[in-house]
Amino acid sequence: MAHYAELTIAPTTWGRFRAWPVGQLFATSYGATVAVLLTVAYVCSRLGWLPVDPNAMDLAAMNQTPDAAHLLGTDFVGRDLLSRIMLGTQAFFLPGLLAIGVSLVFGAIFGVLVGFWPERFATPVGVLLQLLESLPKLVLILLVIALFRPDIYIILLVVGITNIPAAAELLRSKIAVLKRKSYIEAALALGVPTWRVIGKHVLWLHGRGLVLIQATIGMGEAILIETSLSYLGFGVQEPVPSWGNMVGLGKDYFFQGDLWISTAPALAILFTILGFHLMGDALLERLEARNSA
Amino acid sequence: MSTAPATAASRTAATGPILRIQDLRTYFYLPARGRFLKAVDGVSLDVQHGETLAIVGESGSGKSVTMLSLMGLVTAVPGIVDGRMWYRPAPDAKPVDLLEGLGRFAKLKLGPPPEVHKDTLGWHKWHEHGMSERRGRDFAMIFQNPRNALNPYMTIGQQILEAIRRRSPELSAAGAADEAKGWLGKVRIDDPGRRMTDYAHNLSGGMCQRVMIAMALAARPTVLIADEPTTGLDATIQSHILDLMEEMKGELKTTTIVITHDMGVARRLADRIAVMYAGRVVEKGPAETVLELRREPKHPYTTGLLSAIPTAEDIEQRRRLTVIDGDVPDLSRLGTGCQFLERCAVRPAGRERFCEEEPPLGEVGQGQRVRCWRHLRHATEA
Amino acid sequence: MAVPGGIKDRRAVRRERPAASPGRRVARALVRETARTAALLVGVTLAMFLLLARAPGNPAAMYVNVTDLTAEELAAVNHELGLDRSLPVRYVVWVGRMVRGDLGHSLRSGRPVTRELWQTGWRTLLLTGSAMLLTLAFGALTAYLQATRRHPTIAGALGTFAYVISALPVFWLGYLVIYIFTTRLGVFPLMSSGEAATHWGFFLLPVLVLGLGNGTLSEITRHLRAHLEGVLQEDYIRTARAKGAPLLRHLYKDGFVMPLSSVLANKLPYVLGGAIVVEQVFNWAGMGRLVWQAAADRDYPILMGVTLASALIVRAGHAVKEAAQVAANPQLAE
Amino acid sequence: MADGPLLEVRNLKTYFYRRGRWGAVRSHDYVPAVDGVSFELREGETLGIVGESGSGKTTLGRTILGLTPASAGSVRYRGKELVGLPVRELREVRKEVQMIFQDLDAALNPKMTVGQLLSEALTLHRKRDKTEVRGRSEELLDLVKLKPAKLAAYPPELSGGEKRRVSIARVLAVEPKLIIADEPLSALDVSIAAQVANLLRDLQERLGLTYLFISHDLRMVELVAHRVIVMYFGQVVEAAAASRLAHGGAHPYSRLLWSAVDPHGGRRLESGVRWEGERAEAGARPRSGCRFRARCGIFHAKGEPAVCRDPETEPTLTEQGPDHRAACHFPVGSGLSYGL
Repeated sequence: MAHYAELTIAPTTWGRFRAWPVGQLFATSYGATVAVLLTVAYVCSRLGWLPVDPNAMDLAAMNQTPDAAHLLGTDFVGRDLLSRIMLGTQAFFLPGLLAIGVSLVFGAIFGVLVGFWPERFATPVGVLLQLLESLPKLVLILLVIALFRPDIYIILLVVGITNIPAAAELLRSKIAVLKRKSYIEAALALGVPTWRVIGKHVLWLHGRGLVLIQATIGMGEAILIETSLSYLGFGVQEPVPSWGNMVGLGKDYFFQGDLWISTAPALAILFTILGFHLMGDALLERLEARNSA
Repeated sequence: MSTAPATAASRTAATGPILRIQDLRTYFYLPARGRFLKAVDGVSLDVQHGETLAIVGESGSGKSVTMLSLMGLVTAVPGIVDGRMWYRPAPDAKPVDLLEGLGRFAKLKLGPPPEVHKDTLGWHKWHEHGMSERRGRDFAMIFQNPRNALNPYMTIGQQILEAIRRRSPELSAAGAADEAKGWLGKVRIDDPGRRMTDYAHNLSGGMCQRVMIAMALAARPTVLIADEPTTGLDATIQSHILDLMEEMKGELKTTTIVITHDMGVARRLADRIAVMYAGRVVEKGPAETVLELRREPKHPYTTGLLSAIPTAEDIEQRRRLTVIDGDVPDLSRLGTGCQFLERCAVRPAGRERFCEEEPPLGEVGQGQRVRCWRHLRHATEA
Repeated sequence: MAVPGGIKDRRAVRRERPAASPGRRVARALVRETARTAALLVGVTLAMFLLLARAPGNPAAMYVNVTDLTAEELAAVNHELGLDRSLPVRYVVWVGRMVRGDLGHSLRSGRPVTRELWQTGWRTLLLTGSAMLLTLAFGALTAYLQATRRHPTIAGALGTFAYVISALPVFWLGYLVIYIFTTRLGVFPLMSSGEAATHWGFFLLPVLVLGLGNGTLSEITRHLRAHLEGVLQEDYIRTARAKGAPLLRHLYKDGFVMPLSSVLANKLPYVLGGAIVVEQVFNWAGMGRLVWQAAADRDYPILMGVTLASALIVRAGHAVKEAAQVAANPQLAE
Repeated sequence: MADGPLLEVRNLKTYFYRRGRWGAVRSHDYVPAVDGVSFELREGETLGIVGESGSGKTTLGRTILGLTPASAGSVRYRGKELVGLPVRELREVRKEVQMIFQDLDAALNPKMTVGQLLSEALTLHRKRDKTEVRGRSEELLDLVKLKPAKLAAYPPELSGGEKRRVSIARVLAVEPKLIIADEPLSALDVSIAAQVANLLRDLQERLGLTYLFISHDLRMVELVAHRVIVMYFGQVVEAAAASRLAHGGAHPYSRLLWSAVDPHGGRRLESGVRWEGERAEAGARPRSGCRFRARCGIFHAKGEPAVCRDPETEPTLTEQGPDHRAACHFPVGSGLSYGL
């Protein structure tokens, strides 16, 4: 028996925010906390504020499950897992932002070109974008790794480039919606110069939401790719910690029953990517709800 | 809950109305504003056999939601919260309440602030079970912008055959196809054979609407509901569609409910007219009395709607239209009292204070009812 | 009225020719798709060639193990392979040889690349294909339950499961599944032994892990649900309900065939990428492990071969999508 | 500048060419949306443009404003040729020529408040400080009978009528002389549409505006317009005073249009004139000679005379009476037709 009652007081802007469906509310706030925690962990690791020296081997406390001294336990040579996990964020944080930046900038350029002047740019840009999408990311990356043995920045730059089509499509479909509602034509007819229509009306007013969506999805993917590569032994090499190679190292112990060494970094991956997926999907839902309304 | 006891149904003559809607209420909850949108707030209507009732009203008057509630197609939450719908399949049959059992799933407390307890899922399962049988057999519907209302992925023929098969499954494939072509011919579509294999995007707006009409009538419904059938079509096409509906009315004598905002359409098709405003019926009666501009008694809103259509003299002298002031009512902020008060130009002299209280839909002449204190004694409800 | 009225009538006029049967429309779409695939493959090979040309080390390494060759032998090999001629000519020769099926020989095993691909390729296709089907099936079921709101509890549970499992790292998920099924339940033999490769269960686990854990499940479910909810609000669905017609018959083309086919085309590359990781976890002798090995040993011919094969698989996904969408939607290939 | 007409359109053509596979223009495959339209518009006058969907009336409006490129012909505003004007100069003209769009949400970006929408329009051509913008915005809202409190509202919160009033206020902010209104009333309810129609006439009298009023709703056009031109498939078939057409125009298409409308009198389709509108509409659309012949009763009744079909003798607008011209070889009421 669902219960509906009218409120006597009109809801404030907080009310308007609270009016979001519960699912989206939880998803966005959880995603935001994950993003904050990740940034804090990254900044701390950059500044060296880690609970324990990540490379110090405490041979007395090998394979320990979480306890007072080591909040997330230790690995098979006694190194503190929590510190290594915080250090592991360096493997994908900045490269991830780089990848997102690349996909946003070029995505915006191609999105505006195809969105505003489809007759001229649709085919040439279309072919280029389809080319970028015609290969699985991991295969392309393995190819680049084999040829150039690049560091993680170049690898995630490649990931950023392959995300350009997705970002361009997100913006192009948004422009198509704005055209169908003839916002753009009305602004031009009023006399607003074309560059300001693109800059303010389209990119600033309507593009902001897309940036956040592309960032959350992009960061989620960057983590997935970096950890997979490190697990395969191509990304960050031992002893430098990456969540991927930490899980890989714990493999043998996993099957002897010491699950914790692999599971701690795996859970870190789980909760982080989960945060980005939930927030990205919730924001996408908000975007689509307003488009159709 | 309305106090209409079950006996009210038996009190009416043996051959009562084919459909009697009593005190229907359909609410939608708006979480952003924390209020109910009272789309239908106590509507009572009845339709006699073979009659065409036109429901006239502007957007937000609740006319479409009333019909969607009748068909059980209301998807918003909480949806139907109160009311009864007595449906009599044949003139002498015993009326059946389509909303029977609503009490078990929905409790409505009217007092300000209104409160609703509803088991939406339970009601949906219970109501859907009953209505899915009647849709396409007892009731059929025609919609606005016909090109979108036809399935773009299925050919015209498949869609009409579906309606025919649902009504008479025993027909052979050839038999059904012939009947489908027959109906296409009846609605004046050229070369029915070839049109069967066409899709909705191959046809013009007018032709799509003819297919819709053929599809609805092919199910031989007892009640045909047309929701703004000609809105959005060009004037000439609109006129052709209205001719066709008049012809079908004469030929098949199907009971029809037409929903429109255009008094012209009501004039062409309706035997009786109900005018709706802010989720309730403000006037209902025979078409002639309702449509006659200078004939009193009449609800000020109906007068306003009629006077919004310019006459030849208005055009001659380029006179300004006599206009209903104010804006369309916000259904989530409806106050008590007469809903038309702030737009009413003919405040009943000496009876203003009555307008603080909502007037009932009182009888003012043979079969005509008006919801305005100018014509009703305050105390009793006729 | 965005498009001037003329268009609608021109379409009616052009309809004099009888509407092409679905079969012919699909054929036309497939021809167009192969042409586009050919054009894209030229693009892919060109990109690979340029990458290769800029790569450190000697291009001859493409064909022969250069480490133990003297200068003259190297010059002779270069001449024989035509590596000393201008870039465009070398590209044409290279592609010419490729078209005839000669992708060179694997530096590690010496066997021709085409045979290597042939032996491992079908396993990866099998794994990726069934995993993709599993993902689409799960997504479609969950989306349908969520969109129609009939069984909110099951829909909620499946939705949460989708989010959690697609956030989990697939390699750790592999460990967990192996650990549970082998050491704990002893159902499947430990995959290290050879004969395990034939045991049917040995195939089921990787498909399950890749199908659910490839990281796209939550996004696919959300996309399908949002699309389905949009379709459920379409006018013609309301007409179908008013007609009392079975909803699924009106819903399945626009609600399922169209989105599922476009998801197949967009997400196949991700699943193929995930296959590389899963094959590594399960020691599954597919193209994924082959390319992993090749990347480690810088085995260029194999890398080129696998890249081409992946591009073909991805384009095959697009071809399936075009065919399905043209067959379903009469307006598409008018 | 009251002597010459404010706007002069001479033989304007706008063709939409379908593009081939690689974007090349296929000159034989085109849609003649506007096919040779000429008319004049004096300052302070309202010219109604009437026609069914597909008659090219909206495209005509967009072509005059330069939103859609014209293929041939000329559009002179105050004697200045607009066709082919570079964008910078076109923006200068846009200060005086504005457009109201059919879609209520068109000019109202949902992310900006009404206040921001008005201030953007106000500061478009002239720098103004905050107080002047605030004051002028409130004046504009008052002009369109909206309360100043609406400045803080976002467009999605407004009702249909309020949205239309805000879009009119936004257009007035640039102090235009000529407003092209494309179906301004069709998205509104009857009572609100009547209010906005009266508002448009008040503004015309108060600000000396000139309107190009495009609509398929003949009743509203008759009320607002001084003169009306009837368009069919890209061409003007009749031009006359609104009241003259209300009593039945000379061109058979005008008569068909007005007879289909059902004002008070319930004047149904004139009996005996069963236009086979449906079949002709989907069938061939002639591109030469009289465009209307496929649906014209007189043409069929007179045994399809060659003069209507022959491209050379295409009917042109000929005088039928004082300020009344029609493009038909057998104009109704001239005794030539069989007296409809």
